[in-house]
Amino acid sequence: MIKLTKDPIQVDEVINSVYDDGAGAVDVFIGSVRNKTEKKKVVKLIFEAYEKMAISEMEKIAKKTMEKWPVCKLSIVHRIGTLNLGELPVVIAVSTPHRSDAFAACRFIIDTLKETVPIWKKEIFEDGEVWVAAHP
Amino acid sequence: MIKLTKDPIQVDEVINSVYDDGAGAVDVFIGSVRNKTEKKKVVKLIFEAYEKMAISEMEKIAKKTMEKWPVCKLSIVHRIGTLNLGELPVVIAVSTPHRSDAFAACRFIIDTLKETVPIWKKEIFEDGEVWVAAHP
Amino acid sequence: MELQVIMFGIARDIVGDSKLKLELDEGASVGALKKHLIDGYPEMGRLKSISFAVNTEYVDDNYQLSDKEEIIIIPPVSGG
Amino acid sequence: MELQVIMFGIARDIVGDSKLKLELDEGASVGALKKHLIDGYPEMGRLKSISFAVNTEYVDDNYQLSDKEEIIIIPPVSGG
Repeated sequence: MIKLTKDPIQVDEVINSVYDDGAGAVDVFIGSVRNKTEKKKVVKLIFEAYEKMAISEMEKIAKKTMEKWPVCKLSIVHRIGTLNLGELPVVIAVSTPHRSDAFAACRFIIDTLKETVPIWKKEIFEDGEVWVAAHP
Repeated sequence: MIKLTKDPIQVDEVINSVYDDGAGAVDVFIGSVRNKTEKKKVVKLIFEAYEKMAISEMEKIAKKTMEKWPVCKLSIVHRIGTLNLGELPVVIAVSTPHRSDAFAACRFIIDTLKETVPIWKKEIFEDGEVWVAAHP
Repeated sequence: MELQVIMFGIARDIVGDSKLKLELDEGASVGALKKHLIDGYPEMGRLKSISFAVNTEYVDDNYQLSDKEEIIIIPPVSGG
Repeated sequence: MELQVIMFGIARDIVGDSKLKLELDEGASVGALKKHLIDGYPEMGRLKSISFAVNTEYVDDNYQLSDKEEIIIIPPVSGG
């Protein structure tokens, strides 16, 4: 399952999508909205995506992950729109026969997603806002 | 949440127990019963524990994990009794401010659990059974 | 040729619109487009990076642009 | 002194019971108990390891046993 969604991500649905008879391990990464970024209080976040390219880049990551590790199944779901404190921007789940591959593959997916997928995050503070990572 | 349970593990309950306002990342490890071990078909698994020591060893792992990484919350739940194909022996969830700590801490917990916690797994095949890892 | 580029995130905020029309030489490269943008909007030059995509694929500075393709400006991404 | 040890997993299967009573010298060490067990049950010697716990804590070979404590034989663990 690879998708962008405007609705809250259903974590159990993402996890259920990767269970597999041949899998002994599932690793799940969940991003959540923290209340602070370097001491400034975050009120909410806005995620926007260049949607069709974001999906195509997530599919490329999935393909590359399956080339590098013996993955049974994997899912990547990213939220877009406005998120409040505690809500979940991203949920990734990977099932593999053995656990070390599940950890490595899941870590690779989130690291690569943050580098290549055209999604942008704006943090809204009580006294301003900032596009995350835009400046050096 | 640190516990042993004879009932199926509720994954969402374990994950919900570690959400935290200060956490930007949650890593979840789920063990599941595979259909094969080195080409032999597994029919079911039986887990038994020296329960009070298993709990105390899991608490030691939790303590050590919190000393090594900036953990917000963590949970370790292990199933005991008879498990069928696809059921879940163990679910571990860790929340941290940043993702690399969540992955490292979760990995440490499952690796250490497999070394120190007095829980034993017997694999039941169609034509026999074996205590896992008992012999060199 | 007249190109129309589409912008997201901070690039859109800098330009003040999600679409921008501009005039470049026939067969101009992505590098030339980047220079043109930074000349027109110096704030673009202060971003950590500016990437470009054509038809949903990243393209590098040597890529030759055409007015028939969809050109996207991609400021530093920050998903996850 | 007479000790009672409690066994789990394959150790229980080897002995055929979850409890075993045995006679050791007063103040005998865990190492002496291990030798006694392997002498009585050679299959114990073929396990990857045998550990011991007293009052829910792992103890090493030098630990001096007492008949007042709960002694557990821990064959190789395989949780997870």
